[in-house]
Amino acid sequence: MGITTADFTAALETFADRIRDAREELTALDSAIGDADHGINMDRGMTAVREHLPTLRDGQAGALFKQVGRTLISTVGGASGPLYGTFFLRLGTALGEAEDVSPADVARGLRAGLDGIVGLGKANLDDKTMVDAMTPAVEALEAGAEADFATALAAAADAAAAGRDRITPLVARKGRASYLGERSAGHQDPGATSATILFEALRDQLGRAG
Amino acid sequence: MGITTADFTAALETFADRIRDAREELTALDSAIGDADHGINMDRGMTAVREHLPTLRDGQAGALFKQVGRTLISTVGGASGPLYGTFFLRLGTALGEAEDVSPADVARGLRAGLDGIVGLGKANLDDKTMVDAMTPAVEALEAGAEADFATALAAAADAAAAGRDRITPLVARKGRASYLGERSAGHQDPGATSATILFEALRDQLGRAG
Amino acid sequence: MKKLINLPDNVVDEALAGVALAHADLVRVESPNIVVRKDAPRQGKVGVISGGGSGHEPMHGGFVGRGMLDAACPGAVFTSPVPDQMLAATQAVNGGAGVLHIVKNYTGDIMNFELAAELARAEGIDVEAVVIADDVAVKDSLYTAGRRGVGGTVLAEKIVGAAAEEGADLATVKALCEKVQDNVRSMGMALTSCTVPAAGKPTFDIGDDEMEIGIGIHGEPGRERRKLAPADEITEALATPILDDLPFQSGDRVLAFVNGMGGTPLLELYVVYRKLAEILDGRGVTIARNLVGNYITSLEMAGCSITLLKLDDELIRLWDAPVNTPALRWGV
Amino acid sequence: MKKLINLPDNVVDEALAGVALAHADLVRVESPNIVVRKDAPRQGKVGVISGGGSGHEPMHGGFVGRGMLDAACPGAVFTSPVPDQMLAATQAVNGGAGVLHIVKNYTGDIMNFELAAELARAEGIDVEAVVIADDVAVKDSLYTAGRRGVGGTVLAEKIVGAAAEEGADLATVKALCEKVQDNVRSMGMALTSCTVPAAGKPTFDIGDDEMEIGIGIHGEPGRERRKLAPADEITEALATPILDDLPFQSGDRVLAFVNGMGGTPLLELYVVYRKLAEILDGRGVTIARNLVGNYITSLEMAGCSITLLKLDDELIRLWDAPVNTPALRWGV
Ligand SMILES: Nc1ncnc2c1ncn2[C@@H]1O[C@H](COP(=O)(O)OP(=O)(O)O)[C@@H](O)[C@H]1O
Ligand SMILES: Nc1ncnc2c1ncn2[C@@H]1O[C@H](COP(=O)(O)OP(=O)(O)O)[C@@H](O)[C@H]1O
Ligand SMILES: [Mg+2]
Ligand SMILES: [Mg+2]
Ligand SMILES: [Mg+2]
Ligand SMILES: [Mg+2]
Repeated sequence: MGITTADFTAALETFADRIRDAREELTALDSAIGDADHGINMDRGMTAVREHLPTLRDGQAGALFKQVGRTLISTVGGASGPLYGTFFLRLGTALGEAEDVSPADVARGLRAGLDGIVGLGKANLDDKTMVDAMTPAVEALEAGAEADFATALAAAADAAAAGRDRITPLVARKGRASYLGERSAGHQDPGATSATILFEALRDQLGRAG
Repeated sequence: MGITTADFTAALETFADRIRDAREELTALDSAIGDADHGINMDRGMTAVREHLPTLRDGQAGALFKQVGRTLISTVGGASGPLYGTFFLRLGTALGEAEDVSPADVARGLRAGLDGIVGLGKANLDDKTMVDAMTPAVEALEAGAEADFATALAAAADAAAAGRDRITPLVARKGRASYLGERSAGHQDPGATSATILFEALRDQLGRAG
Repeated sequence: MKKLINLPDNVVDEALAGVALAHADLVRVESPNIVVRKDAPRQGKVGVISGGGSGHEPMHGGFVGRGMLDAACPGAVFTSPVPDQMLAATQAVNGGAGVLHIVKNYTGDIMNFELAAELARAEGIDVEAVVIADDVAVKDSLYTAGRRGVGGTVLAEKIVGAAAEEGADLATVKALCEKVQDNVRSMGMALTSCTVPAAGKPTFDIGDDEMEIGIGIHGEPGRERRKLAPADEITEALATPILDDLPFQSGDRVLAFVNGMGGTPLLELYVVYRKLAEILDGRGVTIARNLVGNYITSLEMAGCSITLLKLDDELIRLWDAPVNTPALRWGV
Repeated sequence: MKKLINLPDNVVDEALAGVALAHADLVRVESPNIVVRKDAPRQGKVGVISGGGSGHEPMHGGFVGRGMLDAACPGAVFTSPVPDQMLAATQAVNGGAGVLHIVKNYTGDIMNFELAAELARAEGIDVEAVVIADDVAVKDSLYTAGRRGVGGTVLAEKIVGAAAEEGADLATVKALCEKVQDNVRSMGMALTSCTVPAAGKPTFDIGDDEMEIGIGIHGEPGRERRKLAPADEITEALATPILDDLPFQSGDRVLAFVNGMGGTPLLELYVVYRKLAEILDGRGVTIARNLVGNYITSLEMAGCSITLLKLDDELIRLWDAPVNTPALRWGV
């Protein structure tokens, strides 16, 4: 049997909890190369998402993620609102009406979400954005999801963290950090950091399932 | 022979020098119970006065002090401008055309100047203003000027300093310090401090003469 | 000291040069540092002038123009101007109908304006003076310097200027200014101090969790230091003494003026205004007119003041009358 | 953090409540946090809306009213608003002639406005958008987020609003906004940082002898940190890159806009204006119009920005056209 909507709900709750815990850290990172609001933005959004979860837990995974996406778009603002919002909207659309979600479906769905972010934000690899954390994570999942979902999820989380750290020395070319030019080099990207938190939450909650 | 205009000019130069030296101190005192400008105001005024001194040195003492008063009124502003300005105007008027100024004339002149300040500012003793330093100083001079000018000038300077310190614990009833109510207690009054500097300058320069 | 200035001693002169360049359509700047309405003197019109230390911008220079002041006399920062300035301004705006001096109640301002008035009268100019003393933080007393002139001054200059523009005579204009003074009350507070350019350091030190209640407009400490509080509490702390002092009563119509001290964002002033409106509503006092912004400041000080003026139809009409100055403009 | 606020999360809502109370004659505030011109929608008139994070007051809410914006969408402090706001504002001001979105060039603003525009178009509303990107501190490039939208936005909103008020159609209004964008350039600097209420501490630390050159309007550090310099030098450092970028040439007429970042006294802004006028005069550039004050701010940040707009008769006429908003008012 596959991954249940309850599993996804648990993962979203964990993501919300950890964003709350990382609120100050994410905002501090954004202070250095942005406008000091990424933690505040993500926490505002995930707090709103949390309120919807109870009513969505028993439905379809597709409906769950679409609602999460709409909620983030309507509450976060900034760059991360539309980006994360589109990510979850596309994920939900990819899962569609499916009652039974397989690890391969999850990998396909996350790829669709990532494509949505890239389509909207036009960021390339090495532009120093969340895309640099998400891309290797999704690739790791695509590679191993069917063989061993738990292991693939762990690899994905590690890949996200590696991507997050790999771009720290780079000069940002997208988002607010790009306004700093050379000064953005050497600072960890807030969005890549929140994206890594997302994949860690998926690892810790979906690993048991599937 | 009496006190020459050159003696008075020297005293004014000394006053100007010491106001310059005390500029920060006077401003700091005014920061505590006023608006942080007494040193700046007095220095601006005495700097303007200093420019006139060379041309006035050889004339009458009365003309010298009248010009000093007019200059202070036109350059100082604030409360101290009209007050010190009137003080010197009245002093100059009292000395009049006299070519030869006696210690008694000086005492009478300073009394006239003090009366001018009180008439304009309406301050009573213990209101915590320059009047509390000048009043005992003028009295000391009136008491001893004819007997021994140098000693009387020294007594006047000491009386001014004593008056300045005596009112430090008091609550101000005139000037900006009065707005602070009880909070003005325990702070040294800027104007009483500059007035003491004036009488010390008179002591150090006129003591030799007369 | 971090300021956009050159030499501290030149800041007032350089700023006035900037004002002259930016607002040549409304004012001219003349020696000795007076800001004069471009078309002054206007024959037969009562001239209205004011002045005080610099550092309160836009007051007073920003209020020179049609329907408000005919001239302003800016002194050194926080230092009342010298009589030469008020005399020159009085001469520059005298159109034969006399000149009103609007003087804020500070020892220095009073004395310097008085000396100028005497000199002007000696030249045969008809000069009257009205002293604004609206700060309820200071207890009114015959034995002290009395209350400070603060936010009420801005409202007096607008209303009196409108009457003079309409052709009211000197006695009427003076009586009107006294009427404003009798019906206006203010109180202010500070979150931070400010730095007088020539002094180079903040006038007072204050902790991160402290505020000064009952300040004036010269960067001086207030009547008392309190623990920092939420905006709603602060608004209560300012509004209550004002309301009780006049007193303002149920049924009264007022002009509610929330003023920033210079370093407080507009966003916060509206937070204060919201609470003030709630308080007045609770007391049955109607806000008929309002003004929110930085109009009488203490350099970069963070904080605010509240001013309430009890209105009647005459004051409302004169407040609404056309005004065209650098800082206040409507009806034109 | 020393601010006149209650709960940091409530500051925007409470300030908007204050705006609604203070300016009920000009605007109304509706859910989800939009400031709408009181008489909107006006049939047959092109609607002009803008929006962005809060903390830049008076922009944008202070520019809603006759002759300028029909609606403004304030987001959380320094955070672009959400599409729901722009959709609601677009619906509220649509008088059948279409709606122009004036968008400052920030990734978040662009994306949120685009999402709203799609939703509005899906409802059959004719929506066009123009992106303002006037900050010369950022090199323009296809591979980056490009230049920020700063001071030029204020001028675009005034000029475009005047054309819409005159009845220009959507295509004309859009073309005019692009014309302003093509002819306006800005650059800013900071003496201090500012504190986002929800963050609770200053966005960056800076030494007493340092300044940030090339900042935006979100309290972020600038392109480079330099030693503090006199106002004249700072004015040169901002004006030169602006003049060379367009470039502005001898014989050009410009609107010179000296803007305060929120915590800098007006006195200092006029010191900067004085030097700017001298620099332009030296280059043979004529200041035909000017604006000096705090119009696009970063909370309580101390600093300033300079904006130059190359003018022609059309732009001058539209700049002079009547405007009646909380923050800009003339000709009415
Ligand atoms: N064009 C883009 N594509 C993908 N991610 C982006 C883009 N622009 C910014 N980001 C991400 O968004 C993060 C900032 O989000 P946030 O601070 O919430 O929004 P804002 O920058 O509007 O304040 C950045 O750290 C970066 O990872
Ligand atoms: N009414 C008064 N009579 C006499 N002296 C006064 C009076 N008011 C103020 N002073 C003196 O003036 C001093 C302040 O002068 P200054 O700071 O230069 O003017 P301001 O108070 O206008 O800033 C006070 O310390 C006090 O001694
Ligand atoms: Mg951010
Ligand atoms: Mg003083
Ligand atoms: Mg003073
Ligand atoms: Mg943001």
